[in-house]
Amino acid sequence: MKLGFYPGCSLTGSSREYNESILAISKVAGIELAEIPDWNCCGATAAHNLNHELSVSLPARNLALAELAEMEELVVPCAACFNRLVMTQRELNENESLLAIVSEKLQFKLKNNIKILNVIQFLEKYVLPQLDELVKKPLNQDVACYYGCLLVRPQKVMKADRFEDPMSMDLIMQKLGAKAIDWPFKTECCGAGFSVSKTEIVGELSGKIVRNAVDRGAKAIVVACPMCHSNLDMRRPAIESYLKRKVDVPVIYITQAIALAMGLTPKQAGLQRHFVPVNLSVTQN
Amino acid sequence: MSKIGVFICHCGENISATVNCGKVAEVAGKLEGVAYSTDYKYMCSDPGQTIIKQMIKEKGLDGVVVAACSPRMHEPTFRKACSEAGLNPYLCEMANLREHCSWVHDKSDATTQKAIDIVRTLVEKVKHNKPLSTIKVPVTKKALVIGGGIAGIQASLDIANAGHQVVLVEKEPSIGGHMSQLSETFPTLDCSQCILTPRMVEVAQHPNITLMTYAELEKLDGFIGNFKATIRKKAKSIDEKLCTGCGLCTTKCPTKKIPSEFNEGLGFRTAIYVPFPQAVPNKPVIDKLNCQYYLKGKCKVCEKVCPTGAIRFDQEDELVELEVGAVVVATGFNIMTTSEFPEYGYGKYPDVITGLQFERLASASGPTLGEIRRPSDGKIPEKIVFIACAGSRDPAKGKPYCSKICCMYTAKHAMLYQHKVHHGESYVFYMDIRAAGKNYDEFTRRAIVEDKVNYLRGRVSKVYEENGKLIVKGVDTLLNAKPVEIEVDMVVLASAGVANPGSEELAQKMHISYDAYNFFSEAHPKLKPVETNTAGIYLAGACQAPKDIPETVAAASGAAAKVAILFSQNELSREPVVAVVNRSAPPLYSTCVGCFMCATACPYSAIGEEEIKDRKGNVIKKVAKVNPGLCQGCGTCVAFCRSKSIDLDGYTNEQMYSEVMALLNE
Amino acid sequence: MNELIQKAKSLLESDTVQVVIGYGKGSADKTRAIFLTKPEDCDQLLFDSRCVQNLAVYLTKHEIKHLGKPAIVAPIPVLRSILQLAVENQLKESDLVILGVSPESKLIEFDSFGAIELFLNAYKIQIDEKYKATIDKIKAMPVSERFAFWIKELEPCFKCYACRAACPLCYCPKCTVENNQPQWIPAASHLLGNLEWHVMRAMHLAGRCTDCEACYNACPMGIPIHLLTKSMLQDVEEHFGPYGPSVGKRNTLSSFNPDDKESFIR
Amino acid sequence: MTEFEPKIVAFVCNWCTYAGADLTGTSRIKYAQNVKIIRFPCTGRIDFMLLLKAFGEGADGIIVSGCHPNDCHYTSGNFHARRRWIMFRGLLDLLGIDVRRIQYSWVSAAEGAKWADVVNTTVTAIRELGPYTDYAKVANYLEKEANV
Repeated sequence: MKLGFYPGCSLTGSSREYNESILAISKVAGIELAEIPDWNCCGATAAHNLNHELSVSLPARNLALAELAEMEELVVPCAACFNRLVMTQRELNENESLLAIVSEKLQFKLKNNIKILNVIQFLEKYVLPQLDELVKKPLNQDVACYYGCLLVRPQKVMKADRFEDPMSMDLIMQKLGAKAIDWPFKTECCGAGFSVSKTEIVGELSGKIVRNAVDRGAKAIVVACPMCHSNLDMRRPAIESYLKRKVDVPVIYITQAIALAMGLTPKQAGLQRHFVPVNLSVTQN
Repeated sequence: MSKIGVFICHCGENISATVNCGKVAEVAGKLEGVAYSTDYKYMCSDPGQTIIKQMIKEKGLDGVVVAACSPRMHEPTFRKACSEAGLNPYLCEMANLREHCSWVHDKSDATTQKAIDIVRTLVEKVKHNKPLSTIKVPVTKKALVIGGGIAGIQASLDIANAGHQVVLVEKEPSIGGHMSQLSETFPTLDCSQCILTPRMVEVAQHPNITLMTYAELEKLDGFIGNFKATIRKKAKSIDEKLCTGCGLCTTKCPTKKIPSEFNEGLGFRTAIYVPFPQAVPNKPVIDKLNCQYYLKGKCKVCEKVCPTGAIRFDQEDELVELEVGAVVVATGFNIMTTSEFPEYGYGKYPDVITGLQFERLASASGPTLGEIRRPSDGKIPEKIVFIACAGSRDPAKGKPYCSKICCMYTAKHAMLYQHKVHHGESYVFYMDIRAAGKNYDEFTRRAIVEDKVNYLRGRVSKVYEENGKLIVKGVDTLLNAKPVEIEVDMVVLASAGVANPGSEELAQKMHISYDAYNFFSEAHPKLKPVETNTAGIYLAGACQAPKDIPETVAAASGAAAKVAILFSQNELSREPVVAVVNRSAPPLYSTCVGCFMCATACPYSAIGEEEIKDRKGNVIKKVAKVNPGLCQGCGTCVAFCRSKSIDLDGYTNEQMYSEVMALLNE
Repeated sequence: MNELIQKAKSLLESDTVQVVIGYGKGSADKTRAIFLTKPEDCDQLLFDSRCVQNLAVYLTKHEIKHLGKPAIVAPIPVLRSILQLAVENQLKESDLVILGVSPESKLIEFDSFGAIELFLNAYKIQIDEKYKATIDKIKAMPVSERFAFWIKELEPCFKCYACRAACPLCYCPKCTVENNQPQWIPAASHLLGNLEWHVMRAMHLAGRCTDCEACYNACPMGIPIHLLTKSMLQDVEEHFGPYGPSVGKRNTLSSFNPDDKESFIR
Repeated sequence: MTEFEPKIVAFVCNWCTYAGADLTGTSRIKYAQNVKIIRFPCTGRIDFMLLLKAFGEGADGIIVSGCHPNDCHYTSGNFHARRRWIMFRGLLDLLGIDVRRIQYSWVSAAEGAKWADVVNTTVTAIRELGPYTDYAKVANYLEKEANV
């Protein structure tokens, strides 16, 4: 089985461990991910705030390249990339004139029917069915699954189940032997792009998330978005200064959790790349 | 050879100004089969009608064409005139010379020619008219009312007081419905039970009302005036004649921890139970799903303690067939149990409750005897949040419609809370305050101004528990729009009003239509608000859409009035414009081949099967049969019939065919 | 083939059925419908590519019904017709025994109409490309020319009604053409009457026709009347979705969808 | 030579279009005289054969009109009619019977002006198409034979 794969910039930079862990678990599960050749920016943030046409054209080029490579399904782990690609696909399907403009730019007539999967959908479809066999070291810990915004909104497009209280990651974590705690901050805002411009806002927003997770007994926060990860992990000093206390709960990608449960080494899962150390005895015993 | 009379009306100058009426009459007089033709200034006037009547008698006319205004205007007038002169009224047709000719064309020969063409067409039609007699349908003067809430109670009492028999069917063990659960009612804050229970007792004692509780409609056949209803009386496991309602059994029943439906799960009941103290009838039923005897085969405590020996464990459901002339549907509504809103925590946190549960807390007969105490630990909540539109006006997750009653009851709840917990603080999150109604806006203003309820215009995004408190995260969108977080002890959701479960099934049983939300549809949103599309079936109350009590009662009385109007006649007269399946000589008996395409096309399910049998009773063939009581005369079946076996009286194939032929052949 | 003959024999021997409707040898190189009432005659049964007549037509014929309960040799077109007859309340499962014949000439038995439908799912009605091309060609003609084309095609019709007699779905005991109050269609054969007859026939088959071509095969003048029904099948598919007889599905024309789309109503 | 005056038959339902045409009258809106109305209870009652017969008897054009979707007095007669028209129109078109000569419309009881407009535009359109000689030739076949 061969699936298209679009890493995006984060997975080659600040969240390399996300990339590494996806590739690692895919290998164990016997799934081949084929990277889109010559992929480019997904159009997130800068483009879609400044130039609408550009913000559609950039992801459209990626979709076109995937079509050229005859990919039917495309895995997009970064939640922001996923959001851009899905929104673009929908918009081009609804807006013929925009499709014409973009096709003209790309010199390519998009069929625009690739099925785009975020990491949860990918896991549910391809990994979950074999998970019972692949779990070697169950995670016997309480974890808080944090979904953030991009995977569930806008609801009309993402069609997430229970978008105020999603459960898909919780169910996967339970399969891994962990206990997914019931907590109210699953989809609260982490502060997102304020990470750069107004770090203290991220400190407050992400701080409330981390505090609630810790207070409810979570020993790790599980995420599926590079942005969420960097805010909860890299911005820990800002969080601690807002909370006025030290918090050492680690933040891990769901793919890293799966890697550990599959018995891969912390290094294979890329755990050493985090700012908040991931204490193995905490995530696994 | 026909003897048709043609009567051309000038309508003052309305027709004669552009049409040469004399010429039309002259030409019409020469048409084949026309025995008499004339024109007159006002055909509809008394002298005009007299001419028609005289000529029918004098010339022995066997058909009449009145060329005047639209038949939609005066067809009944002229048909009546013909009838008075002894001619079957359905042998009279009108040619529309005014609306369709003289008023829409200028004076010219062509206009006169068109008038002639119209008259000729109708003359040809009349040649093929058959005498028809109005269809008389007997009326069974007994009404079935389904649902014993305030709507059903009001409708039953009104019909019964008009002197007609009523059977009131209620699926629960007692009548009373949601209104019996309410504490006080807006905008007067009078006690719901106090105004309702006298009505409930009146129902029980009314000589014209037969009450069937713990019963449901199983089947409904027939048509207006002549319905046949089958009612399933669920086994109560007691002999109602022997039971005195002493209540000993309910105090001794060992199964005591069943959540009480009447108290919305905030209190408990026993397995043999009366839903609430004021129940009508005040006799218990055994809830078979929870009774130890039915579950495990042992117990029978109630049987042992019953002083009259009224317990009947072997009782079975009973099917009762009723003949009724009209049906009032008053099955009410329900509230959305907000599993679609996990963010509000209903079902997860015991202190997040619905408005209906709050009613029970506030009710003097409720589980807390009217004290506002939170379900988790019985503490009096110091701070409370009311969330309006919990599911209403929310196309994304809930219902797009406004549930109409929530603004008012939320104001009432907040007010009751403030009256009962003087030092308490209450907040209402709302989108808009919709308080249109007599004394309604004044009421909500009173909550805000006098009772100091804090109204926050904005939505709540999340309710969660922290350190034993409920944290309500929301937004205040007014002026200094900002996110708000309130730590409270209890949250009350004004959950959307929704159709009762099973209403779709019920609608299908009765062949009435329902909307996308399973509320029953009225025949016309403005002019026929209590009628359904099926004649003889009426709607009352919240089964149609969420309604408050005054509106429900008004609708119920409206439905009752419709029933009384229907019952004021011994027979119903219907226009004989109905479809008929032909009959022919053996061996065909009918050219109908029984494909029943007509039946699938009929909008009224008026076409059924008929077995044609020989003398020995063997079935020779099955053919379609039109029920003239149900048929409304649209003729859709006629156009479907490949063998032309079904025809529509008044618009028969022969009539329509000859009209086309005549219209085009000058 | 032996299988079929054996089955037919045993059905007659056990008196499960009283007549077997099947194909037998006809004159010259043709096959014809045969009606077997004795087990020993069953050897006459044959089945090959020449057997194109739609035997389902006999199921509703008075004369055949008189013979008793039938078993019928049913290749795919016959199966489709049986299903449509069932939809139209003309057949019950207990009325007949179906000796289905697969395209590989294998005997398949069906115990219910539902089973036929399931089987036919693999054999959806498909209009041959050559017919589609012909229809498209006709549709491309200017309207006058198209009319002239059809009038010329229909001119030889002498109203023998073989098309009607061969069609399993023309089972009305009294057809509209036999109706004289009013006389919808002139009895004599002439241009107008021919045209009206064929319009009516096609309309009466709209949404019902199962594309067996029996009408065309029966026409002694070779008038391409099957093009009318084929074109209408295309229309049904275009406007109302996939077509095919289905138990429990209402006929296309006696049902509707409030959202039916058209572009010609003002 | 006088201008060609087309003969047009209108098949309308009683509850919407007939009433709408009544309103045209009460509003005194003028329209062409060429159209004559035949009243049916419902569009569902209109047999396609009657349309054919109208052409056979020399109609140059036909109007078929009833209640708007969802407004049928009988709830669904017009929905059935619409399906029938979709199929009938397709068949006529294939046969080369000029579908431009049949104008279908929804005219409600409140649309008096629309009725006048439907009539006028249809009359104009048919006038442009000219007499339906193609069909008349076929229809008159009988008479010619009788005359021989």
